[in-house]
Amino acid sequence: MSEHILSVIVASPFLAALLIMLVPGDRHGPIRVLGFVGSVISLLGAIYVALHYDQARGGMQFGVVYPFIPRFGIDIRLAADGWSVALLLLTGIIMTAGSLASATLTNRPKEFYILLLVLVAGVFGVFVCQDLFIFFLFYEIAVLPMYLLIGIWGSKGKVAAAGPFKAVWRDLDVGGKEYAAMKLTLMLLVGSAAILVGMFAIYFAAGGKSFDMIALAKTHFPRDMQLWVFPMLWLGFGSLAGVFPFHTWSPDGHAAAPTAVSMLHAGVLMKLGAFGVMRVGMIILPEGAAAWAPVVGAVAALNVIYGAVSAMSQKDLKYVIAYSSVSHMGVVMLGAATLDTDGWNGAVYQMFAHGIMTGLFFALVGLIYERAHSRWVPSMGGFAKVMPGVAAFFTLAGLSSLGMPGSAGFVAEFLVFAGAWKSGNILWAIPAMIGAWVTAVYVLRATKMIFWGDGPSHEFHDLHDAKRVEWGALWILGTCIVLFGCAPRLVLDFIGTATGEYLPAIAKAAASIAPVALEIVK
Amino acid sequence: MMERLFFGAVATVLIFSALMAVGTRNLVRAVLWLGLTLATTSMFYIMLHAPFLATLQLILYTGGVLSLMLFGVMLTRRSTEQHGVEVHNESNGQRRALPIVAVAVGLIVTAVGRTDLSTATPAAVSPETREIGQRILGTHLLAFEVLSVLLLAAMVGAIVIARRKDASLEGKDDPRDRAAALPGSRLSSERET
Amino acid sequence: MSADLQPLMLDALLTGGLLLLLIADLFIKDEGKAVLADLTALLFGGLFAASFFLDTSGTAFSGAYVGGAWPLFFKRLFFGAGLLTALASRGFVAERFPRRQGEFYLLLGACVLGMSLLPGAQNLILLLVAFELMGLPLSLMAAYAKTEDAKGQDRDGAEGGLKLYVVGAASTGITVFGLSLVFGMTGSLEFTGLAAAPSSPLLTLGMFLTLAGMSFKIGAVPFHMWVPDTYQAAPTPFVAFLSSAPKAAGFAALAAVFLRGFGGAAEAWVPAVLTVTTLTLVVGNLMAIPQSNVKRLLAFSGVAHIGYMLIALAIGDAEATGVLLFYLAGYTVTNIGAFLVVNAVGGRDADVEIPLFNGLSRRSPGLAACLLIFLLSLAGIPFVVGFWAKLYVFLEAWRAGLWWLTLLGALLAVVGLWYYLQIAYAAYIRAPADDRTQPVRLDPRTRLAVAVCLIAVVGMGAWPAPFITNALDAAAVFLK
Amino acid sequence: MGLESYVLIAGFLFCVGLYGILTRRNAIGVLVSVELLVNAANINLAAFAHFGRGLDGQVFVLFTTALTVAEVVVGLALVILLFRRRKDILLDLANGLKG
Amino acid sequence: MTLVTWALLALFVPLGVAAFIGLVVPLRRTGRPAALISVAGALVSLASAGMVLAGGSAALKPGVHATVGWLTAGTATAVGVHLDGTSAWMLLVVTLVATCVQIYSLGYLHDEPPPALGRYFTYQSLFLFAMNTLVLAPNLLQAFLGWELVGLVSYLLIGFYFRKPSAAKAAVKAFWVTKFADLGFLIGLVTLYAQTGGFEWTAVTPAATFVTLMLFFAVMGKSAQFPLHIWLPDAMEGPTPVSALLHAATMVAAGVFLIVRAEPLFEQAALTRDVMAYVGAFTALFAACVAVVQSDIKKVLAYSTCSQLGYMVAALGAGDTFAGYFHLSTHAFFKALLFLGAGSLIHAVHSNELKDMGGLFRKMPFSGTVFVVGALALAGVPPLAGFFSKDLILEAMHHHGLHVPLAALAIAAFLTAFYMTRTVMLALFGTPSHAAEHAHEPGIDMKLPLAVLALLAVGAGFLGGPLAGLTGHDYAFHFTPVGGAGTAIGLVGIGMGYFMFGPAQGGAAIKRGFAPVGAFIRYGLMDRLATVAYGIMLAVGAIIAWIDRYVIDGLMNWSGWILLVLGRRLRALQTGNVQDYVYAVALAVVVFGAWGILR
Repeated sequence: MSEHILSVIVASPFLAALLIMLVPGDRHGPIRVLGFVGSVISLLGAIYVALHYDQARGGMQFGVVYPFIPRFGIDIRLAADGWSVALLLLTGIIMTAGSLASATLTNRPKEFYILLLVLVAGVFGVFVCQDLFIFFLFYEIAVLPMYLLIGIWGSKGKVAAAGPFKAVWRDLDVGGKEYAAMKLTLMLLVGSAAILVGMFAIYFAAGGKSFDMIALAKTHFPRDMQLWVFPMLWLGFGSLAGVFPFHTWSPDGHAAAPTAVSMLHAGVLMKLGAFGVMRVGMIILPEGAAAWAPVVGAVAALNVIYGAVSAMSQKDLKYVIAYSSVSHMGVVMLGAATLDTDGWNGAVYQMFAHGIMTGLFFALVGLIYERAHSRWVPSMGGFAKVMPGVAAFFTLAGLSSLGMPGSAGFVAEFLVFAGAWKSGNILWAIPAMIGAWVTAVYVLRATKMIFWGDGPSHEFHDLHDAKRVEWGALWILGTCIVLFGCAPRLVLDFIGTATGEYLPAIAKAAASIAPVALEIVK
Repeated sequence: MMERLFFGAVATVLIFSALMAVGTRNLVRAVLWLGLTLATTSMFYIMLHAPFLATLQLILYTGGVLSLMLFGVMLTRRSTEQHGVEVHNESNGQRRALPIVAVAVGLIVTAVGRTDLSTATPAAVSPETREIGQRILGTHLLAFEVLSVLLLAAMVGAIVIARRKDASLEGKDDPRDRAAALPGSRLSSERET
Repeated sequence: MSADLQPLMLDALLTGGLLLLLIADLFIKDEGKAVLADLTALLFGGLFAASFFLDTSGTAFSGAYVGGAWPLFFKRLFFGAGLLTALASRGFVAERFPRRQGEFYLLLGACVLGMSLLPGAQNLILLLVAFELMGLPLSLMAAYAKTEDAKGQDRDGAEGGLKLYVVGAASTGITVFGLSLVFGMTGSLEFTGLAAAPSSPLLTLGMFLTLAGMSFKIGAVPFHMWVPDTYQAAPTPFVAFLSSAPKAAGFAALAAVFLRGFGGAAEAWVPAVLTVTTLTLVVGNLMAIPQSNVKRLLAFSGVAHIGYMLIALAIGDAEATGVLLFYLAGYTVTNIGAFLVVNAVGGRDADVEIPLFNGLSRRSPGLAACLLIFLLSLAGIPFVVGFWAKLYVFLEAWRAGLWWLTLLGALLAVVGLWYYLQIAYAAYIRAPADDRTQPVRLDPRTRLAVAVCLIAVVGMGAWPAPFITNALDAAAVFLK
Repeated sequence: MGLESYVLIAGFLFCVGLYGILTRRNAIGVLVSVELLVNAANINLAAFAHFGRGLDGQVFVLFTTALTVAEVVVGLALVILLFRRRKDILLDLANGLKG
Repeated sequence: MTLVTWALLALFVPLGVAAFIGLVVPLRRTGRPAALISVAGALVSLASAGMVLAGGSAALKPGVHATVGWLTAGTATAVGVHLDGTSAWMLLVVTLVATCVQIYSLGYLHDEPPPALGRYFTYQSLFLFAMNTLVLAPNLLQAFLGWELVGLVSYLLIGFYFRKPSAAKAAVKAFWVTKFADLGFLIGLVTLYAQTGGFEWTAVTPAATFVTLMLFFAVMGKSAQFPLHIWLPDAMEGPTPVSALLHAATMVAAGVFLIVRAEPLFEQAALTRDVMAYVGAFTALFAACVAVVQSDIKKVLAYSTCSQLGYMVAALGAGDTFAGYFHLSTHAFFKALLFLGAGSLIHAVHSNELKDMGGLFRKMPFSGTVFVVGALALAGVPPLAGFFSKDLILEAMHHHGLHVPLAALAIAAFLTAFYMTRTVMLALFGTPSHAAEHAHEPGIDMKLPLAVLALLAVGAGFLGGPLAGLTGHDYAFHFTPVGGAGTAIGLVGIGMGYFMFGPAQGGAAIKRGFAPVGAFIRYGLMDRLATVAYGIMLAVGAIIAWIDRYVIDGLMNWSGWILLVLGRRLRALQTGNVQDYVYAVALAVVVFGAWGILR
């Protein structure tokens, strides 16, 4: 069992997708159940992994290798370290909640679940894959279904083209779901192209024998090569992590996407990007990472505050949350850039915490949208009267997003700030902290505008609170926010195990290298 | 000296006739000018000690190609009547074609000038036609056979393309009737349903 | 003599088969001529199968033709393409020109024969003749439409065919003139003899003229302009063929002349090829974006693919050539598959516009899935063959120091996805038009052909190792 | 006469043919021009064969000539087809496919 | 049971109650049972706090420390309880006031719909947990957790009447302002962590000045020091018991408590202490001035709270921790008393406005009496509680030579007495308004807490000695000139107030003379500035959002569009004329030929 548990986790959504293919498209019940079961099996697997992961031993566990293309040294290597454990849990939780949240979907659920499950299988794969090439494959599997998911089940936001570029923007159908899906896919694929280049640079620099990431991490690469490959990986993966200025797919994409997809995308998929930067970029190329860290951190700090400020003036609810994701992913990248124990722990914990938080957010936004048929915040008001449960959970998610103690968000942000400060990068930490405060401003403003005050107006006549399985999604995520906010060590210890193993090498590299600007001058 | 003069005369005729072939506005005349070009070329062949080629040129080109082309001209003659103009071989786009051609001429002159061709001397003995035959039936036998397939395919293809009309079947107005008459054609019968 | 014919066994069988076909055509009544398609398919299928059993190595006709793994790889490719085309053409041909079916398959066979002789040719004459044997039937088939067409179907067939012909004829003239100079400067018609000659301006001129003339067939920019027009006008099953196998043959010819013949003078022609490559990549991809006619879109996308393959050609060593072969194989099955789906969906419509695909996933989910996979393969998405093909090319480019082409190619691959997704978007996301809600009906043979393509695309994507190994082995003749 | 004279003349002939292809509106006019191209190549080949490059040049001429015939046959068939469809054979009017 | 167990009980019983009544939705929606459970929880908490204190100073003096690793194993980022005199006393004060307020709320919120009542008591229990978390914090990290949580509950309780736009606005404003100030706490924390690797109260670090300055910034927000006081008056939108508990007695005093707790850190930072002294004194004076012109009884008390917090901060700035801490305790009692008393009055007339009251003493003798007791205690009339602590503060200022702040505090003392007298006169005496005609005493559930608090307001001053012993300070009351002067000033203030607002209604000239000043004060400059700042922020947000869409995102759109346009342009080359195609071929041939030959 133990050695195949990772395969089970990755395969079960795939299998569920295959089974769903056999079910006639009009039988929604079995399809939903299959989708849910597929996700739950993965979640249970993730919990199994968490329970059986030997923290004292640390390192990669549950390893298994399936040969794939030996000629090029490509094998399917699955193994989990502390980071993987945390992120497997996250994905399991989000996917389970997501499949619950999409239970009300009636438009072609068969295809929807198939794509969703394939996507999630890719996500699981990325988190446990230790072969660079297969890592990339899983990454692509996770990214590509998004096109159809948004294109078919997406919705159009109320973003009208205006101003001097109206004609051009209309020519491109800016704001439409086709546009959003296309932009997302294309931008992420540009990122993929950069990753591909970086990946092969690594492969060849290591002798072109193997894509084994563990072996690659032990290889020392020439400094010049690290200096140019790292930014490729950073920007490549970063485009998925929403790194400025490659974040622009995210608001449109999230806004257009259906609920479960937004949940998965903001909740899990964006983490793949940050995870890739750390797992591939920083661990395999420590000197490149150390040299570029100031840039990465500065951009991340910009991300935090830029995303927050942008979110503040959005009027479409989904855009608010989407920009908040951009801002929070900045926190992740900031933590990664610190190259510090607390910073890294914080970064991974923020992936986890933000995943759950934003999952909850998008689930709620989906609920509201479904009932109100509008995402236009200024038109709302007083919803708490008719949907108190939704209001409560929305507030909870908001509190986590602004870093309220007792919610998972606090632990993550605090660790990241502490790490940034410790690593001497006060100039990143301050904007990031201010960004966190701006988060408080826009989140509470949105809460106030939607739920508080008089209302709801006649326009919203069929509002009602969450129902049946929807409660399931909300409770799972809400409980997780509080649970992991109050008892962070449940996850943080796993993360710390892995961080403790990877960081010394990076610290050594950091000590031996000047920031990239100086390197280039040299 | 005589040879040079002769060469000059032939070359002049060759180029002039070629120019006329691409320049004259009457298509029939153009084809005839082409015939002159091809015939003049055979003079070159003779000068180059290739009598077999010269013969071939005269027979195949002047006899074959030229008559084919004239045929073509005749068959497509109706167009000129419809357009109401007797001259039906105008040119256009000379203004943009000329620079390209001028540059091409310049290039060829340059290339020839820069390449040392003076060391090449004419072969002492002119090859016999038999040798050519041996080559064709030796190394190039395969190519020759392929050529025959090519000619066959070209003929068959040309006929089938140029044939006026598929007589009985396609004479009917509605293609669906035809299709219905064809048990092998599922595509069409399904579409009707 | 029998030993002499050994490398040409397959071609001889094909020739024989064609003659039989010709004879059979005379004896089959018009109503039954559709069976000729099956005979042709059988012929190609048999040859394809036979290629695994017959030993075709060796030398024939005093060294004019050399067999072995290299020509064999191409032969399989051509026979496979011929088989798929014959399968898929049956319904179309039988419906549109019922009395002229035999000739169609004869032309197809002749074309395949020319192609199949190309890769093994060792001298310029055989190369040229085989090249023409491939080229002329293509023009004819492109124009293979009814002469009088009251319904307006195939109204542009003649124009498309003539465009292919005119550009082709001009290119032939240019090629022949170039070859004459090459012959003059090298004194040889054998590829092995070409390499020995000293460099001279006339030789360079000849080389470039040949390059230009031959690039026409593969549709490299700026010799590509006939491609979209011809694709748009020609019968779609035939376009499936035209867009794939002749490209491979063109590459075989280019490889023969430039890798084998002028391999030593690479510094003279590689920059030109790289220029053409860049142009092809950029123009092909850009012009595909605004197309609304699916056939034109795929035509430009095909041009773009030629650009990727040209990268491998420009690198020119055995490994890159192997990658080129793999790319060709993957491209062939993908493109044929895509065009067959287009044929099925387009049906009788003269112009296959993107909106015709609206709601395809609801009308025919299976067909839509096939289309999606073909499109993804064309776009180079993981797990389908197109991905590996592009990937290998990029790898080779990187290895050869052409990193900028890797970058450009990768970026343009994204642009590629943009236009491919336009079709996928229509098929999957838009609702079907009111008058087109019925499933698309496919005749069983087309279905078989699409299935074969699908299996190949997915199979080669899931397990590329044996295919790339085979391709690398086939290209081992280019080992320096 | 030296080899370069023949090559030059062939070159000129080639250019004339090229000019014709580019400018003739009538499809048959273009066919005529293509003939000039091939003819130019043939002169080259014959000249080179004569000037020490071996007999293969002449053999090549034979093949090109035959090829040209085939080409003309096909070309004329297509022209006739075009004529049937459009009632004229002016190439610049056959531009229904574009863009 | 050990002290720690009692402390944990005091800490977690309210949390358990909050979770229970909060998550068991049907229970919460029944209202009153949930409220009773909450009260019971508070009582348990109070009893536990009492047991902790009963453990005696002997056990508390060395301090009892019990922690568990929170973020990591080990003590660096631990959470738990730290018990010593300071925290044990504060625990008692908090639980006591909270219990009183909860019991009071039973009556005060009697008319609320049951679900709202359940929600209210959930928040109340949660608050008790949060406040106790802060009070018992073994290190700054936990203090921060509690600090933020009380802020959260404050937000929720201010927004209790969320249907009311003004309440909603006040809630978010309170949260934003305090959260902004909390950035200081966060920065201080991470600095401390970076410097010492932990969050100890007793840390020694060269960065102490910076850390304490940052902490003080947070205190300014939470304890409503100028200019971050702007949220507190608005916070009166919450129910009155909430104002009593959070915005008078306990939560706003958390800042003071923090400084008391972090005394070792602040001792290392002379600059911070000076800043505190001046800011505190200014706030005391400023808020007192504003309180004079308020017409809303809760606003008067709110500004009074600001002012008194200024006293405490100034005392801490002077370095006399005990003075500040003592005043915190006494203030907690009498200000809670005042608010609850005011609540009674408000309850009776259904209005906050002083003009709607008047003559209530006769109708509501009990409430009136306790309110007057509270007012006198606040005014520093001996021997009520306020007298002793205020006396101590003034003396400390004098002792440390902080004369300017001392003067400010003295004036503030005068004003305090003056405005309290004014309030008492306007509310309890004078002409009754229409509403006041029908006022009547509240029920026993409201009277009982009032009585308890009144007793404490009277007697808490005498607890100074034991409290000093408990917290390890020296204190014995002795009469000093400064203190005497302060008391005298207070008495003058009372007199002045009685003269102007008593039956005599004198000093019309003074009223007229100060009218422009009053108008200026009412203008609320800082509030307006904050509004402007908010507007600017939104504008910047809009600009950035525009840039994001049309420039940053535009990068993508423009490049896509350029490709599209390029593609369309290139289409024009595909003319359809085959000779153009050949032309392209010829052109390429010529160009390549030229390249090859001329190279």
